[in-house]
Parts: sequence; structure tokens; C-alpha cells
Amino acid sequence: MATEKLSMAQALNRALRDSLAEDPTVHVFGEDVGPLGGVFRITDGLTAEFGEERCFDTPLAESGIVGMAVGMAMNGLRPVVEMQFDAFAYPAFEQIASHVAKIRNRTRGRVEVPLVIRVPFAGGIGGVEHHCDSSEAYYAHTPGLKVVTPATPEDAYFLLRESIASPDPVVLMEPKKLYWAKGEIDVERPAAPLGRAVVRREGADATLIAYGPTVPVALEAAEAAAAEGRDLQVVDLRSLVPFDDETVCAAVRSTGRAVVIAEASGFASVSSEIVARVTERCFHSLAAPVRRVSGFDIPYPPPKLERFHLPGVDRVLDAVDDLQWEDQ
Amino acid sequence: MATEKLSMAQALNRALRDSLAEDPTVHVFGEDVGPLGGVFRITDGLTAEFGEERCFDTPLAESGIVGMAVGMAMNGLRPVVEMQFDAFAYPAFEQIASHVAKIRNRTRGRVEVPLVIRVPFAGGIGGVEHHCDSSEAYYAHTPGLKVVTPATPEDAYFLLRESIASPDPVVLMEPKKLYWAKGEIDVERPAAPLGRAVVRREGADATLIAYGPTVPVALEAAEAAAAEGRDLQVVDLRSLVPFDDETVCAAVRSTGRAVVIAEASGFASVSSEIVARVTERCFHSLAAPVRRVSGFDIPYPPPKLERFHLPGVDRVLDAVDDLQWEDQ
Amino acid sequence: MAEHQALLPSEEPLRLLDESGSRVDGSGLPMPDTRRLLEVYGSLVTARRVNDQAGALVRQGRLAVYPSSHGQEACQVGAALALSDGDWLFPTYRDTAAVIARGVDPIEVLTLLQGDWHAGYDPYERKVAPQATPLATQLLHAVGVAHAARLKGEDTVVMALCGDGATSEGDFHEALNFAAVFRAPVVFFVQNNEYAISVPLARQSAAPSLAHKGVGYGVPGERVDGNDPAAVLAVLERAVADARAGGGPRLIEAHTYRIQAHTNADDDTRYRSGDEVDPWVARDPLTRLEKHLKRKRALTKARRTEITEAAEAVAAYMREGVVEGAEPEPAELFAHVFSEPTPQLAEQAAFLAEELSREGL
Amino acid sequence: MAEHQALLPSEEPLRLLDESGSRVDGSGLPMPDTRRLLEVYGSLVTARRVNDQAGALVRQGRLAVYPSSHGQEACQVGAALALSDGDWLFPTYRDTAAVIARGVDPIEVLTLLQGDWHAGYDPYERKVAPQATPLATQLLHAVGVAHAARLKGEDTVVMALCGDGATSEGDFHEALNFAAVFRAPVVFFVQNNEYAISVPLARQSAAPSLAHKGVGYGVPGERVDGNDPAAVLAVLERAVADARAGGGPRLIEAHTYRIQAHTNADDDTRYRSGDEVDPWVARDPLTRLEKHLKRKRALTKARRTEITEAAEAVAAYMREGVVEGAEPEPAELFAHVFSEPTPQLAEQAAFLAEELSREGL
Ligand SMILES: Cc1ncc(C[n+]2csc(CCOP(=O)(O)OP(=O)(O)O)c2C)c(N)n1
Ligand SMILES: Cc1ncc(C[n+]2csc(CCOP(=O)(O)OP(=O)(O)O)c2C)c(N)n1
Ligand SMILES: [Mg+2]
Ligand SMILES: [Mg+2]
Repeated sequence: MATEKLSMAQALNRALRDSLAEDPTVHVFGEDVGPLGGVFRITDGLTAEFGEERCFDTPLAESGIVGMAVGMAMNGLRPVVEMQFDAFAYPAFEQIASHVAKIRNRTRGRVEVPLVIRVPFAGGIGGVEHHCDSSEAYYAHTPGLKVVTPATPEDAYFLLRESIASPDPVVLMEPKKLYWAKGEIDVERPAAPLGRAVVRREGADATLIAYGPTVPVALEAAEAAAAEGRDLQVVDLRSLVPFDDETVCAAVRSTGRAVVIAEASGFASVSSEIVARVTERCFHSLAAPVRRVSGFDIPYPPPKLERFHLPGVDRVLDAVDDLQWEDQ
Repeated sequence: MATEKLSMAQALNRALRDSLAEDPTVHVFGEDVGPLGGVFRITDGLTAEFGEERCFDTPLAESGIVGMAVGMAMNGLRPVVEMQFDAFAYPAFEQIASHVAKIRNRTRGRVEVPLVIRVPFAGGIGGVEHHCDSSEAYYAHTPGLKVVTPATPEDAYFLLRESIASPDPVVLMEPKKLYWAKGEIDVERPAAPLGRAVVRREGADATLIAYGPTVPVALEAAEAAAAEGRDLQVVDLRSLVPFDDETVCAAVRSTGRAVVIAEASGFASVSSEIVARVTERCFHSLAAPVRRVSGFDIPYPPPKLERFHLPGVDRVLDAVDDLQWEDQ
Repeated sequence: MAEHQALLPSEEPLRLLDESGSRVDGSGLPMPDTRRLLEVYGSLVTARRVNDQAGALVRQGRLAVYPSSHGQEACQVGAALALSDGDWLFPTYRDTAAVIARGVDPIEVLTLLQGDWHAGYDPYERKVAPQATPLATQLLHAVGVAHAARLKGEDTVVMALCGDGATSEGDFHEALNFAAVFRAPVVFFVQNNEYAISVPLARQSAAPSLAHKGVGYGVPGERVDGNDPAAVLAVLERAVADARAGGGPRLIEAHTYRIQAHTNADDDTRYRSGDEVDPWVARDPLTRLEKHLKRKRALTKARRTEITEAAEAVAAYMREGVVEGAEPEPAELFAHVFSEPTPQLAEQAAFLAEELSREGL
Repeated sequence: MAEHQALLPSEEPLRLLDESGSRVDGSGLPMPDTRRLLEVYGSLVTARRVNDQAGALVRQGRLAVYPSSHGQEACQVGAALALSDGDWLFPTYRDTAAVIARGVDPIEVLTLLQGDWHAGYDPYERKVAPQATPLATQLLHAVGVAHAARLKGEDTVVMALCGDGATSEGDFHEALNFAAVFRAPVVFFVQNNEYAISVPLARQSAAPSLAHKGVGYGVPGERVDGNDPAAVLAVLERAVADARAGGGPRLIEAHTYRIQAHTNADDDTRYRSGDEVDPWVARDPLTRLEKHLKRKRALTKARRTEITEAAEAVAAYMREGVVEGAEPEPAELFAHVFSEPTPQLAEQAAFLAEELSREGL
């Protein structure tokens, strides 16, 4: 069919291009997204193809970018904005938490802000401080925001397309370290609606629950475990809000054991939420407490130390081994 | 002894006054904290007593307030800043997440920023939108911040004193609805170090884990349950970061059942963390999954609907009743 | 002359009427014609009545809180009347009178302060954004609405209101800058009422005036006597016309004064004296325009009665509507968070419904 | 004359030397004496050498990234030399040469870009804040340090650096305003190098100049030719002296140009042409001062050798230090988060230690 091999960066670029072409209300803007094509080249060629009005650079101010997007969305457009790096979205936090997330609710649904905030996030690329934060919990904790994150180029394409099409504001967390990973993508297949997890690998012994940058880690761990005779299932959440309790709980009930894998610091995080809700819902199916493999509760480390912080295959396998333990 | 009956607002005021008097490096500032004494009067009389240099109004800009505090702390002072309401701290989010929380770590401990950010938070006072957010998860999830919250005037006094004395930055979450609740306070008793939970009520059947505004709810629920013959234990966390695993786990192990009560929306929150960590640590002591009674995953409601959102005694008692249930 | 001169405000705020209602010359502003001034006067009387009535409802415990624009009505009315139907108004919590002057249903406006819901009116009906509480944040939305209008080829102008205190927020800066860079048709209208709750202007800014902030963005700054209804209208109408014609954004500072406390919950005796307030009472915008119109014999008794009655009708409507507000439905808590409730919200809604049904609600 | 005139910048950037190194009159700036200019020249040569050497280390894969100040060395050196020992410097990621000019150990400075740790030097040793990455945020810290100094009765001045792009951030606005209101002794020094990564100044601001932002805060704004080492030093020294004397903050915009790409990771051919860059190469600050000193016969061969050798020594030190950097200890991950590790961090540290010991590390 129309299958192609693209990197996640290319898939995101394709999604923007297709959305711009199909829907004249779509507008892409942010810092350096114009002629430069963004520091990760996600918007490469869009200004040339669609003109300055459809894809443009803004002054350097994230609150400004998001705030302007809110107004544009109020006035019938579908803005897609780029935050250059995770930590540089923080200046926009008030706009995101007090307006993007709340304006529909405040106005009893009269004002919709169908905008997308793209946030390249997480580490593993040797970036210096402030360039590798896993900030998804801030958004996922804020009612009114949808929060999605792809682990494959194909999901990146469809999640971005669906996010743009959504009448609700969506924060798209893009795992930087996967920007260059290639995968097959068929842009003509019907898109799954936002909010669906997917079982990436079947397995009977335990369930690995991952999202974004940790999905490949989970798959690799499952591969390694298989060599040792342990049959691990891998769930890729794809959407943090809404959360796909159905898929996740069915998976965990089928194995009775689970490990949640996330790069973000664990405390009061999305991974805490997953442990909590899986336990609440599947308590009597669990043979062992759900384990977490997350980043430590520390600021993101300098490049030479990041490998000690990031959930790696060995640490995941250790956690799987721990699923047999008794409570101490 | 030196026991007095004070409201929490008065206790906080007393703590500021005593700190200003004892330590010339303490400086209090923010919006309307000078002659007005703050919209909640927590800084009442401080400018008159200590002068304009020790307690002063700033221009209306929260990022500015926190950013200036960082610089003052770098230069040997101990700033105590007030954010007027929870949601109005969001403009300062970048300063808090990228600087307050990280500067010690960035500089290998060379730069300390011993500052306190006071955040009146949570609801129950009939406040309009943006005045009642429970924002503690944003801070608790950010490594490098201590996050504490009092439930009694005495704790308010000591937590604020200890926060000011701490070499680490502390976010003090002040439950607005308890500002006017009075309690005995003995300012001369030795202060507990930051990071200690306290068992507010002994009980054998189940443990209620609460903090800040939900502590009185937990105590009331325990009282009501006692009338029905159920013996509930109540833990007041006081500190979210650091977290007192020792006290909490000992409590939960002693009863085998637990309900976590928090006003904040539940998703990816401090309450998720508590469920997760208690379950991880006490799995085999648990007769039932740990239950959560938290705010819904919605923007804080308008005054006339807040009672449906807030964890109340009945909802807590229902959750306690649920602790017997099997996994469906 | 340096490029910047054209962007700098006049040394004194522009005026058309002095405190006694006499015509002042030299501002270069066109005097609105009498018919228009009568319209302004009518709106002023209603605005004052709205403020008074809301204050009374607060005292009766029927509204939780009300930030009054008493004394600032010339700004309230000017902001509303300077716009065409297709334009947008971005008000703050203090601009209830402006929102009503623009034609929004007063009861819908008071939904917020009654505690029934947040924004109570349909923003699209009269093109009035929800009243903003987080300071200066709405200015960016105003820029976005204006920029979108330009992209769509519409000649909409956006009037964005804020107070003196709000000019200190980062979002004020970003909004002015974005508007200037994109030449968005926004009139930023700052009501400098000398206070941000308790904090006086001198603690807010050391600038010669707030209008002097314009030049730093390449935006023309103007100052107007905010208690002169004629000058406020004239200056805003000119700015709206310029913006509509493609001249880009404008920054206008009105010099006025907050006669009452910040809200009923505030105690202004803690930070200012009556001596400071009194001279401003004498500068009341209503009496100023009334004197002017009387001097011009433009205010007939009949017209006056008509105006008073119209204002009274609004007040009566407010009194009625505020009591009769139905209690909001608990189920609404979950209805508007997303376009469709998520499974999580559906579950929570069911939980609450079940809880209420057990309580027999 | 209106109050604001004193706060507005000159129409043209101030200059003491033209591009050929000849003296220009009329700026009202005092010409630094020859001894001082020689000192500046020496620092310029080192700064350029630092930039070149860091670039080479990047090409060799020994540094991850380097944002060069090539072409902006007059600003780098001026910012450092205008300060006394007790003053503070607040640099950005691009101001490595300024940090080194202030006397910080170059290898400690490069810790960040080597990936060993974040800030590598002790900020208190030479009173240099960590190089800031989140744009404009450090300006507020600078205000805080300055305000604290004033409260403590010290006569410290703080030099706060940022780029043209950073002036668009809300924190720039809040910092200027806080400094003005508190009369904090801060010199805000904007290196306008025409670009924020790929975004040209015209997309950043529509103001006549960035120095025009000063008047909106009541802060005097000045413009200086950023490639004129004599003028930059003179204007900064005057501003530092004024601030020290209690004159409050100053805003100075240096007109300069980013000769190289944003960093080595950037591809500037995507957004600008070589034709645009070339004239700026001709305005090089080093050659300009060199020509001037040569014309004055102030630059002896011996002095020149001495200067080159000093610069070479720094480069050699960088080459050596960057290879020999020890690997950071994993345990450090937990050491500095709080004054004492929390029980949670202690547990996590033990977990990692155990993991590493199992791996035999
Ligand atoms: C971001 C933010 N910070 C703080 C507040 C609390 N607050 C509400 S009104 C106000 C004063 C605003 O003063 P000004 O802008 O002059 O407007 P005015 O009330 O005088 O009309 C403050 C501090 C807020 N609403 N938003
Ligand atoms: C808050 C924030 N947003 C975005 C970035 C990413 N970023 C790094 S440098 C830069 C451009 C800065 O331009 P300018 O202020 O002119 O300084 P220059 O690099 O030219 O020295 C950007 C957008 C950042 N570091 N911080
Ligand atoms: Mg005001
Ligand atoms: Mg630049």
C-alpha cells in the first residue's frame, strides 16, 4: 500500500504538511519554525510550501506564543505551536494551566480552543541542562488538557493529525531521542481516535507499561527476557489523558504482574498514577505489587551521567525479577 | 506554658514576626504584603514593625517576585515571598522549576537559595475561578523543592519557622480554608524537623492519610466512624517532600487498610504517589487496595458546586466501607 | 525628528473637557458630536447604576464580591462605544460596566460573581471575551483574535483592557510586542486607577507614564484624562480607526482613579487616606459630562428621565435576576471539560450521580 | 524638555572609533586611556582565541556544543572589564569569553559543555553567576543580587547580560521594572547580534531600538556600537559608575552581529546569506582596536607577543583540560539536590550504588 519508511521527525513533518494542505484554518508557529524549519526540523519546508501566514516565526516568548494561540483558536483557527524544548515551555505554564486547559469549561463549552502544543521532551540525547525534562506530569495533572505521546513514526503521524483535528487542546509530547528512529508508516490507514493504548507485544508472564521514549526500552527488555524464557507483554499507552484503563487493565489482569516504565522522576508523576490506578482496579489479580522503573527524583543529569538516570533494559529486567518478592 | 490560642493566619504571622526579629537576613515581600498586610493578613503589621526594607510590596509580577528572591538568596538573604493565590503562582513556574529547584544542584551545592514561597491554596472558601487550585503536585513533582503543608496553627507556625531556617527552598502550601481555624500553640516547644508526618489519631481498623485541608475532614470522618464502631487512624503528612515513608508505612501496616484524602484532582497527583508508594511498600500487609478520595479531574468548580467536588466526610466513609471489596 | 517622537505620548493626558465641563482646546482630538455625547452620557448613567446596584447586591449577600469601576465609568463606556459590532472587547474582572455597555445581558455577566459558573455569557454573541482574572493574560488572547482576523481578511479591531498593576506582568510585555511585530489591530487600553489593590502606582512603575511603554515596542503611546468621557471616546475611536486602517496596535493610558476599595472585601483605609480620594470625587466623569451637556442645553428633562429610567430598568433587572438564578446542576461539573467526557470523567460523573441518588438528590 | 528625553537613547549608537580605527568625536564618551585600551586589546585577543579554541574542540568532538561570541568580543571584554572585583556578572550561554575575561578558570567554565556537570565554577569566587540558558530568567536574579547588596549597604553593581531575542521574554520586562522601582544597581547589557537562532531582529521587535525599552520603566537607555571596544568599555564604565552612585539601573544596547551560526549544531545558510555577514566581518572589533593602537604606536612588538602568548596559553590550557576531565561520579546525582539527601534520595542513591556494584562499577 502507501507504506513508507520515515523517521519520527519526518512523520511529524508529514502530518503538519498534510494538515496544512487539507485544512486552511491550521497555522503553525513558534520559535525558529519558519525558514529554519525548527531546531529539530519538524517544520522543515512548511514556510516555503505554505507561505509566511501559515507557518511563521514569533518573537521569543513562550507565554506569548501560547497566549496568542488561545486567541487565534477562539477566533476560528487551529494553531499548532512548537515549544523549542521541554523546559522552555515553563514560561507558558500560566497560559496553559489557566487558559488552554480551562477556557472550554469556563465558558460552558461555548469557547473551544482546538490547539496543539508540541513539546519535544525527555532525554537520552546528551543535551545540556534544561533541554531534557520529562514534563508530562505537569500537563497530565491539569484537567482540560489531552496529553499524548508517540513511540513510533506511524503513531507520531496519526497522533499529530488527530490532535490537530481534535476540538480539545492537546499537548503532544515528542520523545526527542526517537526523532531519528525510522519506522514503516501508512498514512492512508484509518487513524485510531485519541485515547487508545496499544499492546505492542503479547506476553503471558508480566506486563510492561511504557509510553513515549520508554517503549523501545520495554520492547528491548521483553526481547532479552524472552531469551531467558520469560514472556513479557508490552503496552504502549500513546495517550496519557485520556487514559486507556480498559486496555491497560485487561493486559495486567492477563499476566497478574506489571512494571511501569517512565523517564520522568517518579514522585507524584504519571507513573505513580499508573501504579495507583492499576492497583486500585486490579488488586486481586496482582501477584505482586506493581513496580515502577522511573527516573530518580533529581534534576535531569548532565550528559555524562544520564545513562545512570534513564530507565534501561537491565533496570527493567531487575524490576521484573522483583515481581516475585514478598513485601518487606 | 507559653500556650496560646491562635488562628492559622495569626500563627503564620507570628512565625514571620519571630523570624524577622531573630534573623536580620529574613525579608518578606510580594503583592500587597506591605501596608495592607496581605489579602489574608498573614503579613499584618510587619512593615510597621520592621520597616519597608524587611517587608515590602513589589510590582505585580510573580515571576519577578520569585526571580528576585532567587537573586537575594544567592546574595545571603532569606526571602519569604507570598503568591497571592495558588493559580497566581503559575507565572512564576519557570523560575520555580528551572531555578529555585535546580540552582543548588546545578552549582554542585555552591549556591544555596534558602527561600520560602508561601502559596495559599485549595478551596472551600467560595472563591471564584483561579483562586482555589490545589497546585501541590506541580511542586512536589519537581525535584529540588521541599513542599510542606500545615493542618493546624501550631504546625503552621513551626513549618514556616523551619522552612525559613532551611537551607533548601521550601514551598509552603497554606490551606486557605483553615486560615481562620483556631488552635492551641506553644511557640516554645522544640520544632520537629521538616519531613515528619504525625499520627493525629490512633486507630486499628484503617488508616486515613491526609494533608493540609483534608486533615480536619479525616478527623471528622474518624469521629463519625467511631460512632459506628469503626476505629480509624489518621495520619497528617505535614510534609509532601520529603515524604515520611516510615510513619506512613508503619501506620498502614498496623491497620492493613488505607484511604488517601486530598483535595487536588487525582490524576498524576500527590495522592497517586501516596497510593503507589504505600502499595509498593506494604503490598502484602494490605487487605484491600488503597483507596483515594480526591478532587475530580476537573477545573476547580464555581462556589455553588464546590461541595460536590471536595472530599467530604461521607465520601471518606464510603471509601472506608469500600476497603472490604474484592477487585471487580 | 527622531522616529521615536511619533511614538511618545503627550506630556499631559489629552483632554476635551475640564473638571467643570468646559471645553479645553489644543489636544488635537475631534470633539464627539452632541448626539454621541448624549449616548455616552446615557451609558455613563447606566454604568454608574450598575456599579451601585452590584454594590448593593453584595451588601445584601446576594453577590459574593464585586470589583467596582465607580469613578472609571468614562473608560468603561468609552471602551464599549468606540467599537463596531464586529469588533472584540477583552475585559477584566473590573470591567463589568463595559461589558454591559457593550450589550451583554447583565445577569449573564454576574453569573461569575453569583458563584453559579465561571463565564456566564456567550463570548461570541456580542464578541466579548470572558472577564479575565489572571492579570494581563487576556492581552495575548486579544492579540491572537486580532491576528486571526487579519489572517482571515476581516477588519476586526480588538480592544484589550487592563489595569495599571497588570502592566507589570510579563504577559503585558509579550502582548504588546507580539501585536507590534505582527501589526495586529489591537487597542491596548490601560485604566490607570493609581492602585493595584493596595499598591500605589509609584511602587508599580518608575516610568514617566505607562503610555511611555509603547515606544519600546514601536507602538504609539497616548495619554488621556480618564475622567473626561469626551476625550476617552475620541481617543479610543481614533485608535480603533487607525488600527482598522492597518496602522497596527495602539497603547492608551487613561488617568483615572479607583474611588472605592479594590472590592468589598478590601479595606482601603489600611493604605490610603480619604484626603487622597476626595479630589477625585470632584473629578467625577458623570458630573463633568452632565455639566457640559447642560451648558450646551443638550440635556432636556425628557431625555434625562429617559436615561434615568433606562438605568433603573437595568438595575431592576439585576435585582430580579440575581435572586432568581437557578442552582447549577452538579452534572455540569463534568460536561465541559472536554468536547466529550473522557472515560475517567464519565466514571467520576457516574460516581457523583450515584452518590447524589443515594442522598436522594 | 519632557522628563522622558533624558531616558531616550541617542539616534545613532555611540562610537569612539570608526571601522578604520580612527577616533570619532561627538559621543560625549570619555576615551579610555591607552593603558586601558591595551588591556582591552589583550583581553580581546584572548577572547577570540577562546572562541576559536572552543570551536576547534567541538570539531574534534571534545565539546558537545559551543555558542560562540565571535565578532562580539568587544561586548564580552567590556562587560568583564567594566566591573570591580566586588561586582557581579550575570552571563548567558554565549558569554563564555566574558566569564573567562572576568577571571574564571576556563576549564571550569567548559564543564557544562563537556557534559560533566551543569555550572562548573564556583559563582562566588569571581562573582559570576552560572551561565544562564532559560532566556532572560537570570536578569531577575541579577536584580535580586543587586537589591540584596543595597539592603546590606554594599556598593556592588551587577552587570546582567542578555541577547536581543531574550528582550522579548516576560522576565526581561519584569527585571527592568523591578530594578527601576527598587532602584537596584543593575546594568542591563543587551548584545543585539541581530539574530535569535534564525529569527532576525525585525521579527523580534518593531521598536526604533531595543534601548527604547528603557523609558517605559523609567530607565535610561543607551545605544553603543558593539564592535567598538573603546566605546563599549566607556559606556559600560559610565553606567557602572552611575549605578554605583545610586542612579539606579541602566539599559544599554550594543549593536553587534553574530558572525557564526547560533552554535555548531545550527545551519545558518537556511536563514541568512553570506552577503549579509561579510560587511560585519569588516567591522571586526579586534582589527578596529588594533588599527587604532597601531596608529597611536601603542602596540609594541613585545607587547603584541606577550598578548598573543597569553592568549595561546589559555588555549593550550583549554586543550589540555578538556581531555583530562575526569568522569563525574554517579553518586553525585543525589548529592546536591538538597542540603541533605531526603530519605527518598538516600534510598535511590543506595539503589544505584547497589546496581553499580553488581555491575562491578
Ligand atoms: C496573575 C495574577 N496575579 C495576582 C492577581 C491578584 N489580583 C487581582 S486584582 C489585583 C490588582 C490589579 O491591579 P490593576 O491591574 O491596577 O487593576 P485594578 O484592580 O486596579 O482594576 C491583583 C494583584 C491576579 N488576579 N492575577
Ligand atoms: C525560555 C527559553 N526559550 C527558548 C530557548 C531556546 N533558545 C536558546 S538560545 C535562543 C535564541 C536566543 O537569542 P538571543 O537572546 O538573541 O541571544 P543570542 O543567542 O543571539 O546570543 C533560543 C530560542 C531558551 N534557551 N530559553
Ligand atoms: Mg489599578
Ligand atoms: Mg541574538
